[in-house]
Amino acid sequence: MNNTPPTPSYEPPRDHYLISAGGHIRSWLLTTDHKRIALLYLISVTVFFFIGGVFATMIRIHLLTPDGVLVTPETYNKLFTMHGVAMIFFFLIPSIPAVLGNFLIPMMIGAKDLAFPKINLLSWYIYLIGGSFVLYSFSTGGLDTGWTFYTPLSSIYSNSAVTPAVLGIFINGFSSILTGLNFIVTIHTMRAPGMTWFRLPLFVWSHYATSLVMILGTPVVAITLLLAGLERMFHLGFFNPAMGGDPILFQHLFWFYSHPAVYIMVLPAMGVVSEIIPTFARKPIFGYSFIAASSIAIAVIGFLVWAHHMFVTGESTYAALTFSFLSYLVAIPSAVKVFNWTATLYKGSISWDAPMLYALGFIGLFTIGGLTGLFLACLGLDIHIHDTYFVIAHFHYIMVGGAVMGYVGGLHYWWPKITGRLYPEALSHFAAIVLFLGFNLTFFPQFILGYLGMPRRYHSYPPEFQVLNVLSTAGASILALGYLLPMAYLSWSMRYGKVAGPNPWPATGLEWKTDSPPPTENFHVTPVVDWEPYDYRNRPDLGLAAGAPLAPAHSDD
Amino acid sequence: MPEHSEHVVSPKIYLSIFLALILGTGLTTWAAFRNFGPFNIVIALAIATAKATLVVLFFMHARYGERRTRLVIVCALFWLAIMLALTLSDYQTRQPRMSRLLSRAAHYAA
Amino acid sequence: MRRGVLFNATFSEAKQEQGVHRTGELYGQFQTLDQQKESATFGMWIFLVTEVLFFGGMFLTYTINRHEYFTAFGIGSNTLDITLGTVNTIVLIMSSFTMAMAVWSAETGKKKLVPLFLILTLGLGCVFLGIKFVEYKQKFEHHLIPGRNFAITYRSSHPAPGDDPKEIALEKEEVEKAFASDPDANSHAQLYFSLYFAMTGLHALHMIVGAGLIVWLIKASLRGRFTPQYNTPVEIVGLYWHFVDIVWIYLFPLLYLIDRHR
Amino acid sequence: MQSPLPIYPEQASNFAPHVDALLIFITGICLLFGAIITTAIVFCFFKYHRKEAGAVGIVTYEDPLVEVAWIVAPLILAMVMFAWGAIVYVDYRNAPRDTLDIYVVGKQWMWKAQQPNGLKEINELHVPVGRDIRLILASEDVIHDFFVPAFRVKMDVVPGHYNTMWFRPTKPGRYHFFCSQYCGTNHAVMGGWVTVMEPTDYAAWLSGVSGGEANPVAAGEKLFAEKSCVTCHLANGTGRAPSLNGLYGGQVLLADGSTVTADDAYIRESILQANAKIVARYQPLMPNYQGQLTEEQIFALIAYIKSLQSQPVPATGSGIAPVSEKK
Ligand code: HEA
Ligand code: HEA
Ligand code: HEC
Ligand code: CUA
Ligand SMILES: [Cu+2]
Repeated sequence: MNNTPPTPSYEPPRDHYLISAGGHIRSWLLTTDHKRIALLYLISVTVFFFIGGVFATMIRIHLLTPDGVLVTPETYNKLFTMHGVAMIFFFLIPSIPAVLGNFLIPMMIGAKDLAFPKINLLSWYIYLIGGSFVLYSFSTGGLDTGWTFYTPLSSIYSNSAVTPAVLGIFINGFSSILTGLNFIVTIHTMRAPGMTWFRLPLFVWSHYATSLVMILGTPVVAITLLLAGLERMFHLGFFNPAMGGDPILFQHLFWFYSHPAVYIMVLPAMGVVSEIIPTFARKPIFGYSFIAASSIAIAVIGFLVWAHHMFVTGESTYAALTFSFLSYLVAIPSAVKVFNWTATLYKGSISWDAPMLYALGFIGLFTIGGLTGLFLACLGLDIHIHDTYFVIAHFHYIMVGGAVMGYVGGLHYWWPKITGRLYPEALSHFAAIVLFLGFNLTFFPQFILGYLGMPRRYHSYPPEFQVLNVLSTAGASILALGYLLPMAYLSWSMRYGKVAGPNPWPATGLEWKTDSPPPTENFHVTPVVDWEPYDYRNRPDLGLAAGAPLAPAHSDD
Repeated sequence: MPEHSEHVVSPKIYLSIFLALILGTGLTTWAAFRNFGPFNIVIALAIATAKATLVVLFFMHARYGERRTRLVIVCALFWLAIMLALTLSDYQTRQPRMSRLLSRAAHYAA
Repeated sequence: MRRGVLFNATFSEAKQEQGVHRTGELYGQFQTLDQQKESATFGMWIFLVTEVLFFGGMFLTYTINRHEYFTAFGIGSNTLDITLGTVNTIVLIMSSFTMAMAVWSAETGKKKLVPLFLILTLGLGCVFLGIKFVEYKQKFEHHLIPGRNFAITYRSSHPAPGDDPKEIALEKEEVEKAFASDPDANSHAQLYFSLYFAMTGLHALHMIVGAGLIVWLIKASLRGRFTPQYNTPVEIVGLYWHFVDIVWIYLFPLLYLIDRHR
Repeated sequence: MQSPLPIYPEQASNFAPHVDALLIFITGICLLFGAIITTAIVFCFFKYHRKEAGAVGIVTYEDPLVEVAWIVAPLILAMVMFAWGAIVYVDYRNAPRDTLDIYVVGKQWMWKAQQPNGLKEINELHVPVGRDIRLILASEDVIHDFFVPAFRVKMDVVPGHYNTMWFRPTKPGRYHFFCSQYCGTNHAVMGGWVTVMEPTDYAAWLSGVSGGEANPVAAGEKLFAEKSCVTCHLANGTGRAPSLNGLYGGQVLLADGSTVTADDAYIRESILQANAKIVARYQPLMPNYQGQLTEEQIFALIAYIKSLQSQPVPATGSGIAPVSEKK
């Protein structure tokens, strides 16, 4: 049912990055090859996704009845905190950048590696050290402050293992910073001949924007959490009102990073979608420069809106007005992207491959998530829905429905490049549909719950909220299946999948001009780029029809 | 200036910058012991900024460096300014005047 | 508009026009030594951006609290030893100067001077840290380490034998005045010292890292590694060192010079 | 009665209709955009489904006009959302004059409220319908948040800050209130009920139930004597300290020439840290009561000082700035 060209039967390349340095565990742990490091990240973020996922499962089971069925209040509080910390800091923030970005950015710009391969490996180790601290905290007393670590609860009152967790996140911050630094330098200085800024794939543009946020925001959250940790360890008073500190200052500093951080999570997914859509619609993306510019705009304006998380903390009315206004501005570049993706479909030649299903799922769910952000940014409305399940639904729509969908879609899309093999076709369609349906069933009811007034972080709730909670839990079990399936068949395909060949879709990016899996140095000869991005015309090398004439809109340009 | 990071700065310039920095240090210490009212802090920061600028421009070669380096510096300052300005804008416009001074009371009441 | 024309000059093409002849080991990921050097320097600059924001978070915390508790910050600041502070500032500026000279020596091929200037820099850095240590020790003796034993009044009520009685009397008067307008001055002075230790502590940590890097440079320079054709490591460590100096240029007036005139 | 699966909670305050109207307005716009995008995607998905293996799409490049159109249209709509939301919010943040003030203290994990006559409630709040109610919120430990879904209002309760919120109940009944800022173990059960009563019932309730508790004005008066405030603050203004008659709500001229409004926060500060702001023409004699009064005692003192509002203000010896000196 998929009309990809009949693939000739390929032989996998004799020598490639997975085998050329040997298969010894040492050759992996000491590798400086960006592709291998990407796989190390793939494994470690998956572990954290599982950990976070198990916590999520327990949360949902617990909330089946008003009084909770599974755990004590203390434990419940630890569950959602650890769920949030594992998912945000150790899964979603590194997921696409450190896995797909690491693997692809050098290949997409025609470089042999990132600018600083050793630092790249160092980032991974820092991630592991940070992760160990956090796991240590989870296993000795847990963590019950909420992922936002608001003081003075976290710095004075909590009895859980806050200190190691805070240190873990502090350490992990440097992993993020170094990754961002590496990307920025690489994109500036390592482009192949002919790879101009406006020939960069949009995936690279979005990672450039992401890296900006990483290097400009992460240091602030690092120092903030460090100060909170010091306050806890040495009874200092930066944020402790009992000593004259101001808890609201902590929130300012925390959100100065953590709002932009949500764009660390979604921009890379937007990059993935911007690659998938033109490939499977077989036409250049609509509004290339607008999509590229909107990534940068999101990264910049995203820094100006953070206090929209604090509309009811008692921040000044003027500040609230400013931040609400700016929050509406940041919605515009996202809108530009959504419209341009949709317009790309027009008159395309659309295949129904799994990555495309994920990408379209992303657009739909991200749009819902993003639009509900407009409810939250609305001052009058946020008074009511702040800190309710409406917020929970909003960000899961973007982060799970959007970013994770994008991540899984990207994994499917580049799986043949990474492993040299194709995933099973029919199963992948099935999984995409299960995910989509399960997701909506889980999180849509939460919008209603939230508006009805169910606050978040509640281990028990008034009985009138039960029906919606049960629906949500039911959806979560379907959703879990939707994640388990791809995990299973992707692993299976590494060994048994059909051999993919260099360019199975076919796609126009540089990464598809080399073997699958690629050789250690990525390209046998340094590529020279002399075509515009996503151009399917005059590309006999792709084995496609010559391409239709230009649409009139472009002919006068 | 050629777009080149290899511009060699002569030791004479380094020496004069060094002396200027020492002078600045003396000046700022001197000024701290005078009463300029609210301007004490302004003067202190102005001198510090002047000193920092000298270091960046000459010791760190930003004056001779590439455009890109200057862009990086501007970005750093710009984002720092965002953080300071927007946060302080909240503190400056809080209304009614927050009684943060009274913090202890709540603590004692417990 | 044809984008291609405007943006066609990419890095690798542009670099070929430049005539500097470089030597040194070319790492596998790079095409040319120019590109390698450019990446390293650019990378260091980006790193310094993150440092600006890292310290920026603390400066913000400082600003807001100083504004709120000016009196307490004033008495806190006045307990600092201004002589040591000023000397340290000068020491650090000097070390920045010798660092700049080390870079210059490398760039102009004065192979003997490179290690000399680096050792001077390292020495001055150590002097700075030593003085800092003395100051910390004083604070410890005067019960000015935040925590349970913190007492801003300690020194004025427990003068040590060597203390100048006039100074003690002055301090006592100031502290009393502060308490009159801010009964919580002890807490708030503690806040000042929390910031003092956090800021100078992290600054000192940066110095220690920098000192380690300089030791590594000294070793390499003694083997004559740095030449006009190859001196990137000296240059980027220099950038880092100057940045640490800049942080101190701000810390000095902000921490030592609050409310000195009275 | 509500349907088994309601979409929004009961509307029981002046804000509820506004917030719900906002909800409907924004939902409408979002549905419109959602519908356009979904339809377009689904349409293209089937219409342009690839029929032969080698087919490529027809190139359509961006048209700057189209791009501008879909930048400007959402922008305009977004600005409308912003403006409308802002109007509701500004109204919410600025309480009208002449509110019925109730003090609410949050602590791990309970709510204590104090009615104007000193009646104390725990995890309950009684208010008359149709009156503008202002809650003055204080916390004794961590941050909490007072949230009444039926009123569509919430406000964080931050230690070290006095936050206020206001609303006008419009419908008698009993409504849930929640703690909506995570505050530790029992955050989820830190809630209770707001009871909205007819004013007559409310008055009856106030006088009926208030058995043991002293009226805060009376308690404050007692404290005023016990803590020897009276020794300095003589009503006729002849003491060493300004008369507090008529103080509340007025403008106080300070020694540094500025004036402040004598609101709750100011009075509180004057008591706890007397020397932070010195009244013009007075010496900084007043001792700091920091640490010697509980939150509730402070509330009582403030209530008492408020009750002096209607007392005759002496011509001299009051802290109130004469009209001419007002800025
Ligand atoms: C990847 C994550 C991500 C992303 C991308 C976003 C994107 C946005 N978020 Fe979200 N948000 C979170 C993750 C995310 N958020 C999280 C985790 C929280 C809770 C944190 C916590 O407290 O634990 C949160 C909380 C949160 C709040 C605070 C709520 C509260 O606590 O009271 C607000 C308030 O303004 C908000 C707003 C927005 C807005 C306006 C956007 C915008 O960027 C969205 C832009 C997108 C669109 C608008 C859709 C596409 C546009 C169209 C289809 C055209 C039509 C458009 C118009 C008419 C304008 N978010
Ligand atoms: C990237 C971020 C991310 C992701 C992917 C998710 C994924 C999910 N989240 Fe999460 N969530 C957050 C980020 C995320 N969440 C954050 C930041 C918070 C706020 C925390 C706070 O308040 O501090 C939150 C809070 C939160 C709550 C609110 C808790 C509360 O406030 O009381 C709920 C409740 O339903 C929830 C549910 C889920 C569910 C069902 C999923 C599902 O999508 C997960 C599905 C995945 C799996 C289930 C894993 C794979 C499958 C298995 C491992 C099966 C095998 C497992 C078993 C047999 C047990 N989340
Ligand atoms: C030793 C004398 C003294 C005592 C006892 C005293 N006060 Fe005062 N009070 C003053 C003086 C003098 C001023 C004016 C100077 C100032 O603002 O500090 C003042 C100012 C005030 C003000 C501000 C008045 C205004 O006009 O702005 C309030 C309110 C107040 N006191 C309340 C109290 C309360 C309540 C108590 C008891 C718990 C108390 N005082 C006990 C001397 C005293
Ligand atoms: Cu109190 Cu949550
Ligand atoms: Cu946000």
